[in-house]
Amino acid sequence: MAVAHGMGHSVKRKEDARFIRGKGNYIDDLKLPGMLYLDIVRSPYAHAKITAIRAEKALAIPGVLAVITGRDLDKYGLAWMPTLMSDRQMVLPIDTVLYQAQEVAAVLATQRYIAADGAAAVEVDYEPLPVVVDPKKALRPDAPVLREDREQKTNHIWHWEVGDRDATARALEQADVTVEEDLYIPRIHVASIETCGCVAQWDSVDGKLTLWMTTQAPHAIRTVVALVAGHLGLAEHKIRVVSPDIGGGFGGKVPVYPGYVVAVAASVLTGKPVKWIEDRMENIQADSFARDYHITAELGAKRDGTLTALRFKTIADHGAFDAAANPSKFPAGLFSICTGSYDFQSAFVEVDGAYTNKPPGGIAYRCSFRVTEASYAIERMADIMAHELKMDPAEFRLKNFIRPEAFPYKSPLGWTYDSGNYQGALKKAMEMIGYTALRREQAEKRTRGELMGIGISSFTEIVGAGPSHSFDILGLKMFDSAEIRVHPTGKAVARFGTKSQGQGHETTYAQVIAHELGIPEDDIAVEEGDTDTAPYGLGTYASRSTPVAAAAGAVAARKIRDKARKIAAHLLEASESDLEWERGKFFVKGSPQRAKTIQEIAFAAYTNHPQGLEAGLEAVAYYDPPNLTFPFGSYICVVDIDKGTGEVKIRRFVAVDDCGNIINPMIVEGQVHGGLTMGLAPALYEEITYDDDGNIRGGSFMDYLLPTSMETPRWETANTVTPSPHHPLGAKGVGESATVGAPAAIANAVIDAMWHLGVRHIDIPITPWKVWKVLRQNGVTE
Amino acid sequence: MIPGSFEYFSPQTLPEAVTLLQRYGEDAKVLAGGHSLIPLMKLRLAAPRYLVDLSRIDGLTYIRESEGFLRVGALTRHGDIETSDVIRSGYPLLADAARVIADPLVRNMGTVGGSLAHADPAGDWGAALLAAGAHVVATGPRGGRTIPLDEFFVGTFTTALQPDEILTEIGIPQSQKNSGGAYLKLERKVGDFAIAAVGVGLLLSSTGACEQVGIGLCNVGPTSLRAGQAEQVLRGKKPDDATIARAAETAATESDPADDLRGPADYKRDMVRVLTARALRLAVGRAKGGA
Amino acid sequence: MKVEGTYTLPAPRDKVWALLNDPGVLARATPGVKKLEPQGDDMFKATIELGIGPVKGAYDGKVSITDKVPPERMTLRVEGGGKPGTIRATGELRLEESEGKTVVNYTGDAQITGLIASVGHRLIGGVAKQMASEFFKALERELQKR
Amino acid sequence: MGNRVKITINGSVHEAEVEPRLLLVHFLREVVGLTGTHIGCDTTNCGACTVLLDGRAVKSCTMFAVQADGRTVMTVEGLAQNGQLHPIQEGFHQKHGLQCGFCTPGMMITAFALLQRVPNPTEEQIRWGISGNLCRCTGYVNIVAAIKDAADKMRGTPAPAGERS
Repeated sequence: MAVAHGMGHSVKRKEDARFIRGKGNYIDDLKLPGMLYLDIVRSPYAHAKITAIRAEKALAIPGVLAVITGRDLDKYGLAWMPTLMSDRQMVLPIDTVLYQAQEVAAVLATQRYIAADGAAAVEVDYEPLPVVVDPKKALRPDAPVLREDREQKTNHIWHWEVGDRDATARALEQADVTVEEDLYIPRIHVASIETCGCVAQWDSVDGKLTLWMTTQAPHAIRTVVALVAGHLGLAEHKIRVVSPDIGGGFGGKVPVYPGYVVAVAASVLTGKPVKWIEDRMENIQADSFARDYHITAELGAKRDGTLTALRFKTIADHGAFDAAANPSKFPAGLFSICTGSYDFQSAFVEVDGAYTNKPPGGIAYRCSFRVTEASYAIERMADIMAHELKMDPAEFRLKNFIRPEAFPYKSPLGWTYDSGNYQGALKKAMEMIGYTALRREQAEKRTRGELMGIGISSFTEIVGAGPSHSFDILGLKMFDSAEIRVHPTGKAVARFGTKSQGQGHETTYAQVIAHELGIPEDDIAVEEGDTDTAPYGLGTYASRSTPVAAAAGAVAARKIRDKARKIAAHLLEASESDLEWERGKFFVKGSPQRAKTIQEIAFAAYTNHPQGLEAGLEAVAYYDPPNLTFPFGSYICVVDIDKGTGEVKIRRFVAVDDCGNIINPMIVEGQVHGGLTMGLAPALYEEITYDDDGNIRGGSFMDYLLPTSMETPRWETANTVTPSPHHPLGAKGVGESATVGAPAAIANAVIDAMWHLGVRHIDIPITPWKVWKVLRQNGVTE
Repeated sequence: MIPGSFEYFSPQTLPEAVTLLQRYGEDAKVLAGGHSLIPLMKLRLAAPRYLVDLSRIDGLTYIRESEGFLRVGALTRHGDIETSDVIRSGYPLLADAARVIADPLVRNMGTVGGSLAHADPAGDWGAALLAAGAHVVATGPRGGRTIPLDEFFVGTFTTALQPDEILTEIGIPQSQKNSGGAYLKLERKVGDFAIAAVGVGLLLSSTGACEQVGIGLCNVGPTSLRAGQAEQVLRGKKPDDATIARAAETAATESDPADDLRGPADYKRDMVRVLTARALRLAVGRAKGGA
Repeated sequence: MKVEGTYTLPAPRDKVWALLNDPGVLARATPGVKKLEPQGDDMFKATIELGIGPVKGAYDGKVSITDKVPPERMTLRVEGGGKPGTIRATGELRLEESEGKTVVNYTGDAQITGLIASVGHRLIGGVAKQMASEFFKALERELQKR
Repeated sequence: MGNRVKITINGSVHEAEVEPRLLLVHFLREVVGLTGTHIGCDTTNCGACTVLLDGRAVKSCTMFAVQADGRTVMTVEGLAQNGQLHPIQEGFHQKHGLQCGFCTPGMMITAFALLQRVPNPTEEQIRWGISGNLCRCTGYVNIVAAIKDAADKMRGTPAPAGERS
């Protein structure tokens, strides 16, 4: 018989059943009668005037129906679209391209292969324009202005600062020891194994648009479509967005890409369903990037090792349009979490955004809007300071951590951390890895000239976007929602405003409801992603599903419990206040045999409900969190370096995470494993660079290096549990912690191996040749 | 990514295949495993009008020793070489190389002949087989001819094969007692082309001197390279540390790498030095009966 | 992308200079050039068919010679575009005579865009060197013909 | 310019007229309707499109359907027999060897081929065996555990309960 496990159990995933049979429903699996295919012509130039687009040869191919250009879209007011950052972005250009691989025209055809032939046959004439790929050069007064469409004739997008500038300057001047370093966090790409795509179906009879698309935020997309295309008669009740199974998101499936818009336009134009699926190169080269932050970081400390001041100055490269998928009210997202796990007296952060001839975006890559940038910077700097002070990096951290009794802790940059026990996590990690013995081994190896390093990262995250005082998307508050309907036989359907991309919501949400109502997980169907059926929500990213939607699920379940109590009182002929709840049933205080199970109560809700009470047993909750949650952890990495080749080999990696109360330990562990691998990736492998002409380097999986099973170490994980005081379940969210925490642990380990040689910093990704170069510079060779 | 259109032929015999190549000349391409050509076609960088698939021709898949040579049929897949007992027991250089080509799935489909004929400077077989002193057999309208591998690679993607010739066999001098070899590849991750790779094949004399030695370099020039001067440093000498170091330095000067994402040219040149020294030490150890 | 190198041609400088200024020779020696049509002073319209193994492409382009200082140096510009990408290259050739031979020092800067630049960058450096060497070998053959 | 192909897929013969350039993966997905095999990278790097061709695990996006003419293909849909999950499928479910599920079919097919050849693989052999399949979600540790679990079950010696390798 099915049992209700609830929180804290490693319930096996319900969604696996279809995935392991090859029966998932991903976007490219959808095939509709009469469906047309879209393929996109892209720019070989990073900056150029389009002087002609000649479609004749493409249109001569049998099966090619149309070649759509920016001028065509402009007739309908669709050549541009708004971004979430109060900027606008070209859907298709009218006369100028601003980055390589930018969409230039779209070919509509009866078949996928014919559409590709059509795209190859479209001829475009360009007149190359000067290219700017370096944001520092872009901000110089003599740089060519890239965005001629804007009133402000500059490549400077915005300036943002937080903290006390003067106090921080004073504190740095007065510090006994200061350290300063330039840290570049390069462009990377989420590269989920499934690329992006959609099928748009316009029903001209009903005037209804159905849009199946790989989106992490279907409801927000529906509203965006209504706002952007309202003038064409698309009203929100006539738009249905369906997010099918998603093959990984990590932030890359939050934005609206031009392909989606063109597909919708093409479907409305032809009255037929239109499919657009990116190939991998289009995905990496044109979809939203992550990171690209140039940080100058300074820390000040007392001689005894006490940190006093932090100052970060950053240039953020946003590419051609500021299309960051950042729903906070702050242009640099949550970057001001950069004081991390440490108790600073003063801190000051400023960020300037710049336009360059690179693809637009600025998404998360499995983190909450710039939290990885912040965490990497503070954890790298903490190590540099510790080494500068000749202190052990662990001892240094333990000395400077915010004390457990200081929570809720108000940071100098304005956040209120909900809860934490940083000492506990670091000590556990040190114990697991055998820190003291490793330091001894390292000292011995050094005498033999061998290079071994130990790196620590004790990060603090900020997730669960978010409280409406700090977050919105086009004015929409960042609540999330759950609707639970308990059927007469005691089975339930629960719908959420979020959308899983592999996180296992069908299982974990069912556990939350099982925990609250005692209905077995197997008896609860969880649905997400269909805007016609699910309550309005803002989607899944920024580790917000547990902090926000699972909270909504708990609140909705509790509403149901409140009603169930009334029904139980009626059935048991007792007063409500005499009833006690034990998971799955109400019983009369002192007479446990006088009980009604939730299933009996559900049946009564439809067959025998008390007078004056509505029939049915269902509830909806919209949860606007009072605060963000602050998961944390301590990671320790051990590396060995090949002096001859510069290769870095990760020998061990221990991760201790604290995400508050845990819904499903198996899934939490899986999330941490995946996150660690996506932290390893930018630390050692992944990067997208551009040459001076704006050519993309690293624009396919041949050069954009996702780690394989051979590069990925055997992760060792553990948890401490410090519940969130404000979350209904005490949970915090964990999907991104490891991505945030891991890069600094790895970088710190590599530098730790070479600090004694005079090496202070190497920018990630730490490739063999970069290591070889600094070893050479410091006289080490094989 | 969708390739352009082409006409497909699947001949059952070698003469049939050669006739097709004669008929279509430069417009035809041979399809062996397809793992070099098909990606280029999907990118539409290559658009051959005719594809001649060799996979249905019998008798081009084998690994056998005869008349002083190890003979490998051109359609033998990388994975078959990787798991072959003959190779594992007698040809460590080839066993090493087979293990590091691309990834296991590619090795199940890609063929040694296809890889050589593609002549990618990053192809592992080029460097390994140069080191092994191999030759290839090309079959054309006038029958077969033997081409020493030293004369085979003409340039990037360009070989001494005529448009109507098919590479059908690779021959490698049979392994002897006291012969050894090694192939070391430095790569950014599994599946990537080499930053640099070095193959070494050698035969030690009864006195322990290098009687025969071959050194092949991968992805450090426009083609697979043979480090002839480095071989000269070793020939007739005992491979002691100093000689190995000198040979490794010489090999580095013989390489001709270009800067790319894998690193700048000076790094790659130094990697040739480091890998050559390591491969030589490993090969010497093996020749002396070590692991 | 920068390319540089040195090539020694077995002829005096004046002779090499004359060779480099002969459109017929340029057309025959430049890898891939099928046709050079004069378009005025030292300007040519070029039809290029370049095949690096299976990667074959047809390009339309312009070739021009500028900054001539006879017989010491000249700048060769090539611009062309086709499906796989576009190239704009500038090469400075400096000629020095030494013992009856001419040492040509060349430094080039090529701006390559498109598919070739993004997926083929690992090969471009090597191919450029190879093409430079083919060019000089072809010049050498032209010298022998004279 | 169609070519006729006859391919045995998961035990059933499929015949069709195809363009020579039709990739095997598109044949499986679009012509036969077996959408369990996915496309992830287009450049022979990710292995999401892995199928068995005459028993060997190969990348079906780097192969034309005409090359498979007369041959036997097995896809993820062919793993379960008579409604009974294959131990590999069980292993992935039990050990949480999948998250978004997109790389999973290719990963399981590769595992299937690996276990045919190496019935009792070490962790290193498993990692080596799946190194042509990229997973972005799991970090591979649980995939390795899943394959180990399947290997144990297939050899009839189940691993002790709770063991995570």
